[in-house]
Amino acid sequence: MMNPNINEKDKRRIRDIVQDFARKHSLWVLAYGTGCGAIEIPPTMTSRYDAERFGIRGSATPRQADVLLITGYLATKTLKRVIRTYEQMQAPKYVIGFGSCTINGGMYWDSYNTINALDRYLPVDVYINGCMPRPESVIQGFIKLQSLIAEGKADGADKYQENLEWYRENQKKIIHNWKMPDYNW
Amino acid sequence: MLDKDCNENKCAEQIKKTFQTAEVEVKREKRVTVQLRSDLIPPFLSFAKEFMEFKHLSHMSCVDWVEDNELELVFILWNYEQQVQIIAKTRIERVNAQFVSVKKFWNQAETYEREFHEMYGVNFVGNDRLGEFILEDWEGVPPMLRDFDSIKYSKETFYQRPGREDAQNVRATIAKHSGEEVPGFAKDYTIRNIED
Amino acid sequence: MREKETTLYLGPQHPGITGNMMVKLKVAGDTIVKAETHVGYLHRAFEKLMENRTWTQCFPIVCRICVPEPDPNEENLARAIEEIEGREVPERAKYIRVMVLELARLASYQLWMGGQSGSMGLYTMPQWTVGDRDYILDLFEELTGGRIYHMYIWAGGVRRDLPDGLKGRVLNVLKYLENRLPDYDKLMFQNAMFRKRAEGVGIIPKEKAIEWGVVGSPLRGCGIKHDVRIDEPYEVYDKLEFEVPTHEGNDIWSRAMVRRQEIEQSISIIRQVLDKMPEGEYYNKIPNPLNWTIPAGDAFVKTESVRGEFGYYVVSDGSDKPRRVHVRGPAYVHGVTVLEEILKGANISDVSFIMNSLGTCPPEIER
Amino acid sequence: MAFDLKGILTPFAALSQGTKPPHTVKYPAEQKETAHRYRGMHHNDLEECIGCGTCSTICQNGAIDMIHIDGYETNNGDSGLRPRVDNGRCCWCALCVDVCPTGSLNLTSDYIYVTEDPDSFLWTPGVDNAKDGKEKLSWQSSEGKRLLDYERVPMKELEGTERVKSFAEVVLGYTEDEARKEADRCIACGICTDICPVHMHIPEYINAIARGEDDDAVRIIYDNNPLGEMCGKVCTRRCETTCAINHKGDPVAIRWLKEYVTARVKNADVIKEILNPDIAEPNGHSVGIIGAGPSGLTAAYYLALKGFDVTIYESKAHAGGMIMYGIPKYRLPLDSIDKQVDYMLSIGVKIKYNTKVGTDITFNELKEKHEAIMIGIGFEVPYPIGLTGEDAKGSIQAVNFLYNINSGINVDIGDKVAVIGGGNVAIDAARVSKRMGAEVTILYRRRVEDMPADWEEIEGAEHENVIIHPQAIPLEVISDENGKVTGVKYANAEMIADDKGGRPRPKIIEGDEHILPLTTLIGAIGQEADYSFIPDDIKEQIEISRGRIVVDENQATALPWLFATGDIANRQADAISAIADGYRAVKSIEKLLLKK
Repeated sequence: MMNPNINEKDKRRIRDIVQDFARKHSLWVLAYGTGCGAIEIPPTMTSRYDAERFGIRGSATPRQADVLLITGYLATKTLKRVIRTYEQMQAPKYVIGFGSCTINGGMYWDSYNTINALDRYLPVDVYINGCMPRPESVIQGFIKLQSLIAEGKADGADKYQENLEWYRENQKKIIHNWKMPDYNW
Repeated sequence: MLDKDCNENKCAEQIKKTFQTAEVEVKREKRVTVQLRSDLIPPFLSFAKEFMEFKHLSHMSCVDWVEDNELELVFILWNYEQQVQIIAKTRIERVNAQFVSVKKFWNQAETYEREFHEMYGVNFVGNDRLGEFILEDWEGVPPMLRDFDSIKYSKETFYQRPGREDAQNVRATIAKHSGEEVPGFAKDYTIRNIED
Repeated sequence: MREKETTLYLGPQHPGITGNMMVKLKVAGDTIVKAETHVGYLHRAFEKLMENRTWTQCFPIVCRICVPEPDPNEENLARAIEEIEGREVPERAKYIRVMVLELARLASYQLWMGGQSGSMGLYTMPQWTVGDRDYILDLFEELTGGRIYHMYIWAGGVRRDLPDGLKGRVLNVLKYLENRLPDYDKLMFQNAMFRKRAEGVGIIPKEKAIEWGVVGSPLRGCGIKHDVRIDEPYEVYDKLEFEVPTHEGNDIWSRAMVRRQEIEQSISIIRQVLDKMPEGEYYNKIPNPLNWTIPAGDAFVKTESVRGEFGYYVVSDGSDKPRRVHVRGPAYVHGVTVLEEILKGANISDVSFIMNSLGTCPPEIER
Repeated sequence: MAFDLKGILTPFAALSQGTKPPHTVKYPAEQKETAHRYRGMHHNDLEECIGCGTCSTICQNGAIDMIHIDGYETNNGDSGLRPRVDNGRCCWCALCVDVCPTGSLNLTSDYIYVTEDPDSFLWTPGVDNAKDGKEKLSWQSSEGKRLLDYERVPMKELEGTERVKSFAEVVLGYTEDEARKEADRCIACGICTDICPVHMHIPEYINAIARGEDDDAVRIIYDNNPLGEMCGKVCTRRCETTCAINHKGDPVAIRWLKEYVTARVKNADVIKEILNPDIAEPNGHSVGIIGAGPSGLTAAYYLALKGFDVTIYESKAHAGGMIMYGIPKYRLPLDSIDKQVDYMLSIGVKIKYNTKVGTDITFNELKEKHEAIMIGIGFEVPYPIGLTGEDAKGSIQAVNFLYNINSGINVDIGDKVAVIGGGNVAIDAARVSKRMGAEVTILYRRRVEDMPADWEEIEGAEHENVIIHPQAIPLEVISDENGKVTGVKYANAEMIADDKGGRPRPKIIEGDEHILPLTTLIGAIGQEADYSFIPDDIKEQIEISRGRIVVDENQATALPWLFATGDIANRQADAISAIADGYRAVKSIEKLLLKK
């Protein structure tokens, strides 16, 4: 565990560990169905698969949410809203990409209106395989996210902050009419 | 008064009588297809709705016949009483496409017209809601026109994840192995993947 | 004194919105003066994509047009192709198709009950209905290999025969759902709160309904008895006995009651189908899918989905790819012009309630 | 609305649910088993897979790449490539599974894969789940109806009893509808082209037929085979043995389709009209070809197209070589050969008939006249059967017999014929004899499945009531006092395993000897070439090994101006290999003379 070569910056303090432990057990998911994968969210959240067992539950507004689910394809028009939504969320915040569409375009790889690779526009912490992912896969994705949080590796939001320019460049390539407030979180 | 008891044949008769230039065909039971001059569409729709009880606008469509340099507008009407479906078609110029709005007959036609304006570039005179509908900040050719290449656009605009460059073409691999030279004209008959 | 008008944007990120769309409201106080729907957040250009795909390749993608009830899409495309091509479908396949469509209808109503009650704050209902819907999805998984996207109905029949013992399991699930109906009634349909919020809200004028293009349960909720399954029976609906429930009232309540009764009808239809289903072939094989061409021609086919008449206009130019596939979902009309019309004068808090009752499904509007 | 007390109270009935156990699937502690046809991740049986790439073709997501995997090389019947699925594209529709011609690609019940790395979604089925993929197969093509058509459109033939009455062509040929339907079965993977000696563009011309573009199909065929119609009738069609569809069904009838599309062209003029050949200006170089067999004709055709002055020297009165004289007319009618040869003549090929090199013209004269010479004389001298008494009257050789029959010379064979041998020539001789009204028996040393003849030919003979007597070793030809054959003595044999691991050998069963009464005995155990026309000094400079002239991969002998093709240069002993030789020789000659 104690690696002498580790950077001072990377060293996790007890406070971080406690914080991350608490965070991983209270994941509030923004209720925003961006794509067809959203249809598996109700079964995941309701009685049959009951994701609340993991402290996962819905949240109505971005300000209160911790997790943004990109449930599949993102139309360019939605991408703009998603970016805005993500930027309104407060850190710590995480993004889960659902299924093929977020990875390499999925079925809509040749559509003129959907993006192909989500990680060019938003930092993604976890990807779930499937088209669409079953509730078990979705829960597995959350479990993965929880373990990344516990290890302090779910640092997508930090990456976004650090590489904001690169993200902006990619985003603006798709969104021509960029009229949004600056990122200030 | 016009015959209320119109099955598909009687419908066809009625249309022929009223619109003499129309090409009317009974395709099968309950199906009537009508080809009309574009300026006859509004009177036809009005006639069908008011006098033939085709109250329900099932659908409106637009088809790009790029090789004829024409767009085809399609109106699909349904008569709930007689249970007959009319597909009325007309062709309009593809360049600077223009047509008269039919929203005065059916309010929902407005939505179709907004869509065709955006996707095919058809200007519907009399519809004041034309403009951005589904797309946002779209520049260039209306995307549903057949000369717009979606694959090319997607490849140029959206990032393609690398890592698949080692893919090989089966036919080319075998030809290379055997030394076969497939002549150019034969290649039209080589079955290709969707991306090639 | 006239109240000051403000503009309120409802969505696209809003928990009450059915799907990813936005309604721009002009409100005075909390009364809506004018509503404008904004769609396009889920536009994937299916129709364009299909023009690049061969006929067989279109089947896996059409089901994505409507997530809650994908099967009418497959059914429509298959039937349109069959009509243009003149392909026969084996009798058994027709019965299987009806079973799939009715199961999808049930699953979709389960989801609707959750959504409709959820949109008024009754959160127990989705816990029950969405949970129970999963049993139908299990049946789908067994029959088609997928929970949500089935890719099961295709031109010439269906993809696989019924697995052994599925009939019994379908009947078990139907029995279970039937036994659950009284629970749903008590919690939702007889609930005073639901009645109070639903009655007299979201009224579609009966005399305007057909002209506005209202179809499906909203039309039947105006007391007008039209249903594609009886108007123009497809597959084997003409050989089955079922009622088309209607309800006078023109409001959310009557739409809900129509749907509630349709659940029972669907269960009865599936039972009849299982009873009458003949043995035999389930698929009339198409030629080599790699170079399968369809003769030039066009067809408009429609299916009764949960939201109403679901149409496909398919044009073939004789090649191996469609010239045009144009999808007409009921929400295309319900979710734009009709919604805009009936939101006038409604209360802000009723917007998502009304949207739910109309079956507004944005992916179907913009595709 | 009035106060609704009941409506307020009934919802409380929901409380009764509190007593029921939850139906929650407590994932991950418990995992619900997926349905038996669930569509999860792919698995590919790498050994069964032939890399035809049909999965990749049908994928509407462009998700499947064909890639090289170590340990799998391109060879006959296998492209050496294997599919890799981009799970960032895949939608698990399983079209790839239902279309897979070998059934190697299936889906498994595995579906969970969660990672933070978006670049890790390339999934090579059968490699990435090599360990347990096969046990987890879920959605399988074997369960449902496959998307491809596995049954061949049957070829109509004359009835066996009808056939033996005349020399009419046995195979009736596909009608247009049948041909379209049969051609439509092809998945155009191209795997068949590798084994074809000529490497014809098979998927392309089949697809052209499927689309109704028959003229284009003819053009594609003539691109590297000017004897397409002949091949359509008599080719040994190794392509069909490697056809991808052959793994689970009947191979595409490549040969009959070629026959259909070439035979429908009425005459040489129409061929010329369709092909509209681009004949180069004369380049001043002259080439001499000895033998108008398949290889000679092929070389002559392409050389003439390229502007060479080509002359073929043919010892007989007709062009075609073995295909003219060796193949019976019920398989390859005379007018079919004439049509193909006439077309060649029309584009400038010259043929000198009845001109035997060595007798009518010397080899050295030829060498003076031409800058390059190609020999394609074939094997025409039959091997003796090697039995005592084989010089008897009525003991004849199959090639001579077929030659005479095809030349219209009457041969009296009587009513009881035995043919010795098991190759195509033997079967041809037998079936011809049958048509002449004789009762025919084939005596073959080994089992029927060991016979080198095509199974279709063997079957055809059986349908025509030719008696095939396998494991029969002839011992002696018996003749009467006039030296006329009266019978053949043979012994039955049993098959014994070969110690060295070779194929089983026949061993005579002692005492099991019989005499078959005969009027004619036909020997068909093989042929060789006659090289006597080649001057000794040239013979010394080239190498002749085991009856064949040794050539390199360009058909060149040790002498730069001398080329050899066909049976005398390859061991395949079929027309299509000869055509391939001729085609290759053209390139070498072009290189030699035009310094290209």
